[in-house]
Amino acid sequence: MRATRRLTVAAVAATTALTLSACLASPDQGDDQGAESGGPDDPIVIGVSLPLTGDFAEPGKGVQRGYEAWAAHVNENGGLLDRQVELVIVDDQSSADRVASDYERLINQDGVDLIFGPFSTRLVVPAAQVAQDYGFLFVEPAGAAAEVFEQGFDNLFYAAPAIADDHYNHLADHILALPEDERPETIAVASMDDPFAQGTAYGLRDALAAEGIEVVVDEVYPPNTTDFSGIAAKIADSGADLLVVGSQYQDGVNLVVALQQQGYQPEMAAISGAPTNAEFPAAIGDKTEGILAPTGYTPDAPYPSNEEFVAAYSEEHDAEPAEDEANAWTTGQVVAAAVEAVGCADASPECQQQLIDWLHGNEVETVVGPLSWDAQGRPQSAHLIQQYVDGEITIVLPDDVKEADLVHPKPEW
Amino acid sequence: MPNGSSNVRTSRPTAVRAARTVALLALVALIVLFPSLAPDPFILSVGVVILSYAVLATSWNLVGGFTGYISLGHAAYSGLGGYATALLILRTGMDPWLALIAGGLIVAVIAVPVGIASLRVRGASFVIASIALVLIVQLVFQSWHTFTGGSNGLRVPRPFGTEVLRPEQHERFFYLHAVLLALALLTWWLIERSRLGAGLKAIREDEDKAQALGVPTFAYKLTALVVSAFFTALGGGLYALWFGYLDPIFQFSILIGSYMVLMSLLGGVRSLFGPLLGAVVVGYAVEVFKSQYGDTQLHLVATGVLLGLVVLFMPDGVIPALTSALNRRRGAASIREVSAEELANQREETAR
Amino acid sequence: MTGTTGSPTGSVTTRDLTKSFGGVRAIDGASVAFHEGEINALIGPNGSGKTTFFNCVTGMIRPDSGTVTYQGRDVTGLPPHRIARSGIGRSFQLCRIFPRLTVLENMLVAVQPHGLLQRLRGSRNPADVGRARELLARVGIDHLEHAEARDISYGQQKLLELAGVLMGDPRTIMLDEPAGGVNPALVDRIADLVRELNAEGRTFIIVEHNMELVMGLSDHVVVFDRGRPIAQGAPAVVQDDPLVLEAYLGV
Amino acid sequence: MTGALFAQSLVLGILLGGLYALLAAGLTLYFGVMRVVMIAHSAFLILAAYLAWYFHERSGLDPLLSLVITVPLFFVVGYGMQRFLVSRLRPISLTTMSVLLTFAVALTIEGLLGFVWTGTQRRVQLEYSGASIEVAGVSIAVVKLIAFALAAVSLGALYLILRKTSFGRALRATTQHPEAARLIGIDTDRVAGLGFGLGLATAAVGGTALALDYTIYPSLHWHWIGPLMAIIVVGGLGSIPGAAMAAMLLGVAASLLQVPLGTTWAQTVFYLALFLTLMIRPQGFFGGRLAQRF
Repeated sequence: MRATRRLTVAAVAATTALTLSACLASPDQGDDQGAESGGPDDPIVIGVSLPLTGDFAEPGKGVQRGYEAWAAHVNENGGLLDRQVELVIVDDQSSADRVASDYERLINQDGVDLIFGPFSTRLVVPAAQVAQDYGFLFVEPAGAAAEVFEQGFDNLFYAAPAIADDHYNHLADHILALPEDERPETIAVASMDDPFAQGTAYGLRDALAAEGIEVVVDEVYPPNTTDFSGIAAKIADSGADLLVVGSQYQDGVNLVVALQQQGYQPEMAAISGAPTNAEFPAAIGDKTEGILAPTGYTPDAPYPSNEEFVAAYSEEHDAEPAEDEANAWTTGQVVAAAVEAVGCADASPECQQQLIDWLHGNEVETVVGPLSWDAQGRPQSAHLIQQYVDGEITIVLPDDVKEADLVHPKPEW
Repeated sequence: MPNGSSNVRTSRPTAVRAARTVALLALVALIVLFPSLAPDPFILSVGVVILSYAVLATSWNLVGGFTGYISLGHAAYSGLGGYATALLILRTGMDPWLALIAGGLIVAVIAVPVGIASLRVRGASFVIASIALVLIVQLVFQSWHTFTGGSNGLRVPRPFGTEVLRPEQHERFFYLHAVLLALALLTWWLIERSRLGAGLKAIREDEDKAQALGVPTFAYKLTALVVSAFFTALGGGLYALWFGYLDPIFQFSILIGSYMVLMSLLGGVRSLFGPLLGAVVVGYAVEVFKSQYGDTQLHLVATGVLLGLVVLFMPDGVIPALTSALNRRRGAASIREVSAEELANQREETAR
Repeated sequence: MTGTTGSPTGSVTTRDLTKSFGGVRAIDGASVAFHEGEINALIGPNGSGKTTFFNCVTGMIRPDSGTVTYQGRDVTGLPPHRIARSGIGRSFQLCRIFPRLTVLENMLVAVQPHGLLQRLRGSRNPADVGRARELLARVGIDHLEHAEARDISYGQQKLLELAGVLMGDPRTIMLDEPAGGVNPALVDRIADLVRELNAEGRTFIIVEHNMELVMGLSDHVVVFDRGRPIAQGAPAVVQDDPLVLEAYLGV
Repeated sequence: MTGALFAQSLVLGILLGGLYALLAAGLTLYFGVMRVVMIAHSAFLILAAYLAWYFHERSGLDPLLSLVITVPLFFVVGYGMQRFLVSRLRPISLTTMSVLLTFAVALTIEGLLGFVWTGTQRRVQLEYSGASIEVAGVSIAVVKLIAFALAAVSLGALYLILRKTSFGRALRATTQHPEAARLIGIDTDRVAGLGFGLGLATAAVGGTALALDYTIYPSLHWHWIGPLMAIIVVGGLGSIPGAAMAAMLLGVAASLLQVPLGTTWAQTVFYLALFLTLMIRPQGFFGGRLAQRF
């Protein structure tokens, strides 16, 4: 008898829950803004899932600021196709399961007209899969690792100058062009176990190793590592001339502090990720002098739309935009360019396919310069190389846009 | 002293049996009809996720519910199941469905040494080992790039061709998960009725006593763990085929393991349908919570508080708590929680 | 009913059995022989190591040294279920039953035959259930079959534990304080049951504090003090042993 | 591996081992007095680190001074947690249910930390963060030295409390044989509560030490609980000297193995040691007999 009652309770509860889940189907926003009803007065709804909590929350929020600034800017300037844009941003909790479910929901239930990509390579692939299955254009601000472009997605575009492996191209060229006696002979590499961080660091490592420079330390650490003293000890012990670090943010700070604790002084330090963050100098106690970093963006870049962006962003946030914000803005620009060119912005496969096709064949002016893509969505430009010179992060490479000369060897930290 | 005779039950009348059959049929009908009732593919995908939770929780309960050994690291088995399936398909070109089953078997074999290490001693070591297992496989799968794809993740090829559109995929996987759930439930039911099951339940109640009665406790616990790992791995593998992407940090997460525990405990570890109910409740709550308090960490707080409350006040689960409430209302003898003090008092009374 | 010599096959026999806990010797080189086919009693003051001795014999605790033999077979250090399967059933000091299983389910736990297929068979097959009901009827709690064990009274739980032990059909039954905490009427009933079962050929080894019961029931008494036997023999003989008096009265 | 690198790694291992030892001692205390596996231990550790960081942010004073607040606070919280939460669990399933309960507490703490201070990684920035002293070619970071000293002093104090005070004797008696302890008149419930408080106080000290040299974020506790669990099993559940020795041993082993194997693989040494211990000697390598039954 008890078993029966349990079963009954289970059945009743299951029914209730399923009925309730049907209620999930009619959320406040979305049911009257479906793609079908996309009349000329309705806003263009753009769905985004971002890691606002969890491990990727920090950069995720940067991307959010960028998207929101872009949307506000577009709306102030007459909107897109004379329609206002409206962002629906949901939190994926830095989880792959959630990010896929989020786009599923944005597309099917919230009836968004367009989608923008999430942050982090690790979340881009599952999200891109959903987008592709529903035929959506997928422009993303953060999936830079080479692997992202090897998955056969034809709807994917990376809204930044270059994929991770190419970030250091200018620096590699510069080092290889140095006179024999100034050229570093040994490299120590340490990278977070993350496709993006590894992509940047290994791009430089491989380029130099191919020319006979010896890799003496090659360390990988898990994303949540907090104790860097062991890695630092190894690097310090090797006494490598060139330090190459692939970091996200905090791990880069920690590694630099640990290296300082060990008294290691490289001739050249190239650190991707951390140094371009505005809080970096404060975090390592101003021992930044001479640190090199690739960046896809600088507020000082001379591109026409960039001034607009910096002005709009600074006005709202009292700070200059960083790379995450810029990439988000770029994503907006890229999609907007396609929408304006094709003249449609709705969820129909025809419209989305037109947008995709247009981007495959055209170049877009953005805050990071003109962008174009190959068939897999790889952008075809290169990153700038910055260096801390007199306490300011300054473009030093390539020569045609540099603001100062590259300082070599690096002053002690 | 409770009056034992009020608890006497006569054999089940046919009316009760009929009611039971009807309830079961209703449940089956509900699951069969759900895809056509779901208003859009998103709801259907939520349905797949909830059924996947149900499979995992029911599988977890094969060891947790029978033996009372709580594993917080069952995500290790589901994750390994996912990876085993994916790697077999990618590296050997095996048929996806064959790979799924082979993956389950491989994980079952892996569970043997884990069980040998952690089941010889009582509770605490098992829990610790279960947490350690999930942490170590996460490290290994993250680091072993050449084999597992490491932090780049692993795309799992689709078992159905590209002509099967995404909503159609959701529907097929919904039914596949339902079949797997039915198999897991059937296994639970069969074990429950067997001598093995009698021995396992005895282990949960009092392991020393069970052993003194001749129950080979270690072998039984190991059997339960291996069967549980097998079904958990199938659940993980099937989910991987549907989801299409594996990443060590998401697959081998303690949080997933703790959801399995929470769902089972909430629904009731000693009942067949408890974990299923728990999965529905938790799965639904997760969605609602996310839409209400999306961008805060409050979902962790909610999970934590809920788990704490269940452990403190309803360690037998919601179904047993509700049934006993029903029983009380109907005037039948209550199912009491006997605390140590009560038992002692009761004994003193008896002694007098 | 003789004093010092055990029957040749011997029931449970220990030689130099020793077990210490963190320096304290709970059992100290105990050599004891219990008599096959008789009701043996194991008595001694609190803390004299009786329960530890029980646990060592039944495999719950592994002895540090010494041997336990049962019917001539060395069973030292075997896991408890193997010892149970070799024919020794036991009860526990504070009465241990499976609280959230029904009375009938409690009984069926003890049916654990060899072979995987046997174990996968339904536990509620008519033969097992029939035997369980028979035994429940014998101890007098068959009317409680469907009650959860935690809902029946302590005395009924004691009877259930005994019936559960019998379900395994052991040749030798070790009872740890069968009369502890139960009312006098029930003590008599348990004593009668023990006598009947003994008459059917089962050997008993009983730890008990109720001297009246011990002296009235047992054929052979072993007295423990500080982890070793200090006297063995017929109840009447043991009763007058000066060592025993000293141990109990502390004179 | 060069000699200098070996020496450097050895020193780093010992410094880390000291912190592990202190934290493992806390875990051992809970297990000893209550047979409770306290999953939330490392969550409290991170909470203490956050409090130290917040204290430093707001007051500008040295984070070490936050100990004056956190240690008594954690002691009281630990006592309360035992008396009002853990003691409510049914004795029969105490060990497993306590795992779930403390797991729930850990999740709650993690969620609240994220809610209050967001997921942003935090780091205390001190004048002496990058400073180090050099002894025989080995550079030792000042902050690590302070953390180690803090751990060593606390462990020493713990040892004295357990060995020299009547409370310590009561606690050891409760650990070894609760029933016997009750019989000789020890209020084991109170002792268990105080034991819990003491255990949580080690988390307060550890957390402050942690804040000196590490970046902290809410989910960091998962990073600590695994190695700590391994340590207490290898050391033998319930044995403080065992836990301390295992902590030192595994800390040094992980540090040395990092040189040839890299960070990730070196981390697995904890779990391999755990599984080996359970296979070969489930009662632990340095432990008492508590482990046999649990």
